[in-house]
Amino acid sequence: MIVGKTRIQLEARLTSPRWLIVAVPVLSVLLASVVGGVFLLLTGHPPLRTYGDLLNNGYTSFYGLTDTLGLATPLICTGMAAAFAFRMNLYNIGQEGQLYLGMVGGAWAGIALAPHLTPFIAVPVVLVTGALFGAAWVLVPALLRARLGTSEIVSTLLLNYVALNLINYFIFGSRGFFRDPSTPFPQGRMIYESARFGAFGTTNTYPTLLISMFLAVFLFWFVRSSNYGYETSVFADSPSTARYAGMNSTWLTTSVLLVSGSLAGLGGAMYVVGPAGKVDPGLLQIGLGYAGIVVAALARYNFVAVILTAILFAGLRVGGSALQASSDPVPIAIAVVLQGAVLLFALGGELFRRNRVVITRVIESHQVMVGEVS
Amino acid sequence: MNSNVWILTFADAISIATTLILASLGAMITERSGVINLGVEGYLLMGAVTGFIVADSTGQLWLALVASIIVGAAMALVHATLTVTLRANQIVSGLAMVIFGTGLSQFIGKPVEGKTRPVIIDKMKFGTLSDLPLVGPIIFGHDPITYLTWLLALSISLYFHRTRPGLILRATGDAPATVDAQGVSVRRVRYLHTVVGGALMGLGGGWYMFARAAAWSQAATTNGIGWIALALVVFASWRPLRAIVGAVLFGFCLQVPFTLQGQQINILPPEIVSMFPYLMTLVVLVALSTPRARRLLGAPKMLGQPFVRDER
Amino acid sequence: MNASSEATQGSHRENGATPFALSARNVTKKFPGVVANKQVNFDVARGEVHTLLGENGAGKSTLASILSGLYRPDEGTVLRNGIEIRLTSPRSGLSHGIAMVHQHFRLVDRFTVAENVVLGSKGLTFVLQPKDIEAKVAEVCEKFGLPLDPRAVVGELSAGQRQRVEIIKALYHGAEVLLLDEPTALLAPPEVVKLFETVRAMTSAGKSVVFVSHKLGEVVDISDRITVMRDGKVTGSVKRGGANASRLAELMVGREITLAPRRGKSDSGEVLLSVSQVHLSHDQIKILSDVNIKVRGGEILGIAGVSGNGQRDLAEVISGLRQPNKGAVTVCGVPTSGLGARATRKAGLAYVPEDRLGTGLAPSLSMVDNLLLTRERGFLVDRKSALTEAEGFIEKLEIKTPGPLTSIRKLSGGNAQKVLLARELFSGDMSRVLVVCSPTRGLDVGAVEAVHTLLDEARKNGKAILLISEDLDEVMTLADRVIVLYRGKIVLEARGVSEDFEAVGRAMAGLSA
Amino acid sequence: GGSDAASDTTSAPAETTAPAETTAPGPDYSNLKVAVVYIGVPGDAGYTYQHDQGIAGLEAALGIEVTRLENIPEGAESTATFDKLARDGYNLIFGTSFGYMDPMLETAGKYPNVCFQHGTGYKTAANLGTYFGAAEEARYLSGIAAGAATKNGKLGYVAAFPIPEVVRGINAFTLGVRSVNPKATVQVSWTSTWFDPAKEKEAAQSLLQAGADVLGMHQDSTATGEAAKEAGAKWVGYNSDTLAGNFPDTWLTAPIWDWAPYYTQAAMAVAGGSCPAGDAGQYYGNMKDGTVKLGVFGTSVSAETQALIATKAAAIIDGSFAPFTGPIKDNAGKEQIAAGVVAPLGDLLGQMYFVEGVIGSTKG
Ligand SMILES: Nc1ncnc2c1ncn2[C@@H]1O[C@H](COP(=O)(O)OP(=O)(O)OP(=O)(O)O)[C@@H](O)[C@H]1O
Ligand SMILES: Nc1ncnc2c1ncn2[C@@H]1O[C@H](COP(=O)(O)OP(=O)(O)OP(=O)(O)O)[C@@H](O)[C@H]1O
Ligand SMILES: [Mg+2]
Ligand SMILES: [Mg+2]
Repeated sequence: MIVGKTRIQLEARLTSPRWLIVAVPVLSVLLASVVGGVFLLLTGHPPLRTYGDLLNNGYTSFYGLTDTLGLATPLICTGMAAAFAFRMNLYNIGQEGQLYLGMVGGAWAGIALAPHLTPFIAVPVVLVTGALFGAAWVLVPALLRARLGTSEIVSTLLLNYVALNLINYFIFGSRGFFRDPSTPFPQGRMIYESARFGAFGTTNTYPTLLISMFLAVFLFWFVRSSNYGYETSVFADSPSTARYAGMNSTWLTTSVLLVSGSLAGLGGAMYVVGPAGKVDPGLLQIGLGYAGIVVAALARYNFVAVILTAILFAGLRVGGSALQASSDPVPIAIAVVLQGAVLLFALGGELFRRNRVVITRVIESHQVMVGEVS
Repeated sequence: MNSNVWILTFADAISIATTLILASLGAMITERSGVINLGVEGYLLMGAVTGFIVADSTGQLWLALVASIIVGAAMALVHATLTVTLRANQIVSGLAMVIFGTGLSQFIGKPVEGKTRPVIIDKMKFGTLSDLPLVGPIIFGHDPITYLTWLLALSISLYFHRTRPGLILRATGDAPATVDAQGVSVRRVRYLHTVVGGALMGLGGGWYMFARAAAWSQAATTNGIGWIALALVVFASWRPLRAIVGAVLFGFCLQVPFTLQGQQINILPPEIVSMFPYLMTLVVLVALSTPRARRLLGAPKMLGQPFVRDER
Repeated sequence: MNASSEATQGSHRENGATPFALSARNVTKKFPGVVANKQVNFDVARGEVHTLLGENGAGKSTLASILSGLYRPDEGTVLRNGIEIRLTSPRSGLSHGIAMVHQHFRLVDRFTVAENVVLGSKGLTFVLQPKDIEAKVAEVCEKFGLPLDPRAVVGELSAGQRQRVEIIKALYHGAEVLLLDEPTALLAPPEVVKLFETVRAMTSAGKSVVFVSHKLGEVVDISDRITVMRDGKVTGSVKRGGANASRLAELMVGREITLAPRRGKSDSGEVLLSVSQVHLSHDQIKILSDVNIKVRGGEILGIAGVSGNGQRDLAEVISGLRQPNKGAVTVCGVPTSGLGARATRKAGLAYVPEDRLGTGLAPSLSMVDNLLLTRERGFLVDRKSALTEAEGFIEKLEIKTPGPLTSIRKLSGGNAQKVLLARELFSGDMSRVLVVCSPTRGLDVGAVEAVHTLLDEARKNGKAILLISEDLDEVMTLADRVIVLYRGKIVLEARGVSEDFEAVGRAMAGLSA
Repeated sequence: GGSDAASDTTSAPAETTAPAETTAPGPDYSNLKVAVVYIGVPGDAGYTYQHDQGIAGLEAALGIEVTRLENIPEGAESTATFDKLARDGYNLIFGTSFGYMDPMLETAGKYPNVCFQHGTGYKTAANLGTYFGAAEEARYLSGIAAGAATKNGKLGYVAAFPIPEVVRGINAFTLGVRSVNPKATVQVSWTSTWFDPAKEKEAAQSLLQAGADVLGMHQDSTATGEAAKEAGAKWVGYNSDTLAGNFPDTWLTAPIWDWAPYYTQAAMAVAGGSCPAGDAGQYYGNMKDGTVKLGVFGTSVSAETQALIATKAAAIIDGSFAPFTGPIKDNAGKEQIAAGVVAPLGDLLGQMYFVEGVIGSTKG
């Protein structure tokens, strides 16, 4: 690109300095705050005080933090789901639907299986069933992708809507298995108490947080240390190298998508085991699936970083909703603006992590010729 | 009587379809250049709210629609900058725009929440033509933007297939290096069409605001139209006129659960019938996956790929 | 074209003689680590077919790219009809009537022939007139005897037809000088015949053709003049009639051998790799026919041949990546055909593919991870031992890298190649058979030497090595025996001594021995 | 705005029952900290709007400020919101959406000193009360207006979910319709959503196409009215009548809510140290106490019909008439309420059959 007499060029960095890995997200958050601040100022809210409240309500106060962690729990799962697929260039954007199916599967196990199980095993069975349902929901897109090369972006997206209608059908349209038979009101049927976790003390954080964090750390280790993780990295980098090394691309593609779906499904099951205890259409209103993709992208598909970005996002939401309760109520939407802006800046910043900007003076008078691209 | 109902259902499907058509035309133009823009939902919301705010303060419908168009184009400009110049992941950038657009539209729409739209897009009157039995409701029962949308789809189809820039556009999505070798700037083609695509999405949001919703808070629930529009692009295999067909079919499917209820036909629960358009698109997607179909009809080959000239 | 007619007038005023249609004067072009063109002079006259002949990497494509405006020379000038021109892009080349048909076609598969041809044309009206366009394209086709339906979809055409589209495109855009880069590489013999007819039609219409090739056999008939390049320099030029094939072969490959030949000690090792009666075809085109090879331990068998004669396919068949239509491959006594890459490797075969960054290595991963690629890996990958190994290799092979954890992409070609060779040669002691393709392509002299030493060492350790290379020097220097592959058949088997040089060169060029 | 007009048309003496007027115990409400959690935004001009008007009434009556939280999704996220409010010292917390039921129940268990009030639900606890009201009374009256307006005796009804609240409303509406037009039918179309204007409009359009010339609805947006207006059909709103002016010729009337009396009363109770909770804390307002009203009439409702409605309204308020008085058959012909019997509230709250004249199924 030529501006006046200077030429601005991007040059690939041989090594990205470590500080940039930290600096880009931090700067993104700061710049996003500036953007948010402009909108706050324009609408007559003092930005600094607003951000102070946001910080306090979302992160630094005890209950603010525990509420955030509670909301982050399923978000870590959908974040991991997105990271697992995206790092292999498989764009599963159906976490939303897989999450719902995880809720359905979890509730099914919690109602149908839990009475036959000892309490110790009931919760794991619910979680695993949810994960399996989530995986099942991505099976068709996965096979289509692996066998026919059908774009998984649209196929997974479409199934989100099918899943949404399915939940509505279970709770509102039918008098079926998932609906509470004891009342004419549209309520999910509660799973057995033995298949549920209680929250920690008076907080809204459930032991499932530890499971999702543990899983994130495990996956962090797993993709780095296991042969499977290794093969996916090779495949992501160069499919023909993977073929050369005798790796099975059909299996890798299918299994990665299934694992991704199961992680999202697990998030749904955690919602059942923890706060909901039933198929709850309330989950349809939160958008944890799409948020998971953003969380994963912001974490640059690093599973441990997913924990942090999920907490960042959940905190914005929790803190944002608390802003409404202050004496100078700020619309909750400011949290969503911040979430989007952080990601936009992080995306732009990625370039500077990978490239260095070189500015040179153009010496010879540069005549733009036919077809010259400047 | 019964057939009349289905005709009317069809006519309604057509009027539901307009936002879908506009949004998928926008997505289609963008994708034809090789850029994928998943942010449609965000563009629709921003288009709707901006249109509303402008209409609320000026009372001018056309000004409002222009504002919707501008805001859509501006968002697309950000997307183009991120993905074409900064080579960010197009999928993630699109999703970021959904979130940003959702949040910002609610934020700036806060002061006008609850206000009724000051202007509406009225259906056009064609005198006796509108009363004709079949064609009346189907052809002569819509608002000017709907007709404009049809015209747009036809022009875009002509543009794609019958004009010089259209030829270059299609080539850019398929083989940017070839276009580049012909001395045409791939970057310019992509910027231009991404921005125009965003503008159409913005207009789609504006139309939704003034034709389908009565107040901004109602438009805030766009019912996932933006996402459906993306699926529709695939359904239409990147062909504008087919997008009209697809959108009307989609609209029809959205309407069918109610029509069935209205006709007291209770074969399937409405929730299950509501799944049909999505499942139908999935089937089309699979049908388009055969190697030959993909070669001739499929996605632009370099969709989602940043173009870097391997220049010396 | 306007520019060219002006130029012609100008030059006539200067000297009475008809100037060359296109010339390169003292052109030098450097790429990182290589000088692709050194002070090259080259001319093509009106109505002439001038062939640019040379081995792989000689710098032919680079020169053609400079002449067509794709690259800008570091030094030297390009003249059109005797007038210096400045080319900044292929389009500016086109505006001077110069067009290049690349080895890799630049076509839009989904477009029709006509659409491809007119793409980017300035002369088009905003609204396309398909009938007019098709008629115009058909006219060009007719004029130069290029039978092609303007409405056919390019993606469904054969390679030869696609090339014709490229040529028609160039002619449609008013090309007076046409540079064809290895136009026969992808063509079946009957299509080559058709291409030559086209070339003649063009020259008789007063156009000039620069024909880039390394296939000696086919160029003799078509060319009015042949210029031979080697190592970025022009080594000689022969006029029609004076084009003696053996003289050309000498110019092409016959320089003194700079590297001392290395030979194995014995040829009595057991047969570790055997390929018998392998046939392979794709889309009904024969790629390999009846290939029989035996390689013993402690021996290097060289396969010479110009690229595109089935070498890569042979390597893929042997390494288990492709299944032959007929025939068998045996590695260390184990029949491996049909078992796939992993099993073949397990049987004891290592493989260094030609495409090192895209196939042999995973470019974004580290050296350590790349060493793991072809190992037997358990549930967990053992990076620790790979790290030790990597450090060992870095020291032993003098691999220049910031460290074993740096991604391979950041290494120079030679160092990446060392990593690949190190892995395939030394990593794990299972492999006793090694298939190596073009191991020194694009490397500088020092790296070439190092790679050769490695291969020699492996031979000494008793490995059976199949060396596939288009670099005849390399084959002649290293191999104990040499086989020449031409159009998928073994056409010559020789002892790899310098006396055989000429015969091998001729066989490579398709001249019967 | 037709709110004022609306209070005139109904004879509910809201002023006399509003406890704000009884200023006896000295207006010290400084110990009160009140918050309300909305599923949507007051800008919906419907359900949440009407609650917000009620909250504004409370603020005016007691001179305090109420914290409003908008757009709080149901489910787990709302639990955190109720928790936070309780922790932050709010001692009276209203939640207006059915889906808040379990979260509020859970939070109420954690904060026994906070008084929770849940709108539209059915679960209670020691410090959790519910509030709702007999919209069916006004629905019946609006049905009279609709029955008088229909020309072909075909009415349509856009309904959210097949739950007792909605079913009861449809039945009351139909009874009202058939009280003036005994042959008329009411066809139901389920949308499976409380608030989705696009879907609501689609449902309304399909009813119009099936021949309906008057529409009723149980949704949170006015999309049904938009569809009716486009087709030139009459319609009956719900929740609020603020937008009546947008439908000059097609608006009939609407059953509307006035939550101010109840909100004020609950706040005063809490200020006085008690929480309307448990079995006793199931507030069910009606036309008599002013929680339920009939909105402003449109121009096309004749004076005659208005007079008829006023008479019926008076009868409802003085207790001499109840819409669900037998004999009432369901739409399969089975007798559900015997002749002369007034259905008890308990039955109404679980009513899951359609009365004669309704076309549709309560199974959705
Ligand atoms: N420029 C045009 N003028 C008239 N009709 C057109 C034009 N373009 C398309 N159509 C017709 O409209 C219908 C659908 O058009 P659409 O744009 O979806 O695809 P298309 O342009 O026909 O693409 P294709 O070239 O692949 O057939 C087809 O029947 C097509 O023949
Ligand atoms: N874009 C480039 N960047 C770096 N090096 C290059 C580039 N293009 C060519 N080279 C190097 O320049 C030298 C000459 O290459 P060139 O492609 O001109 O050879 P050639 O004679 O056409 O060979 P071939 O027969 O293989 O096509 C080779 O060493 C090659 O590796
Ligand atoms: Mg077409
Ligand atoms: Mg070349």
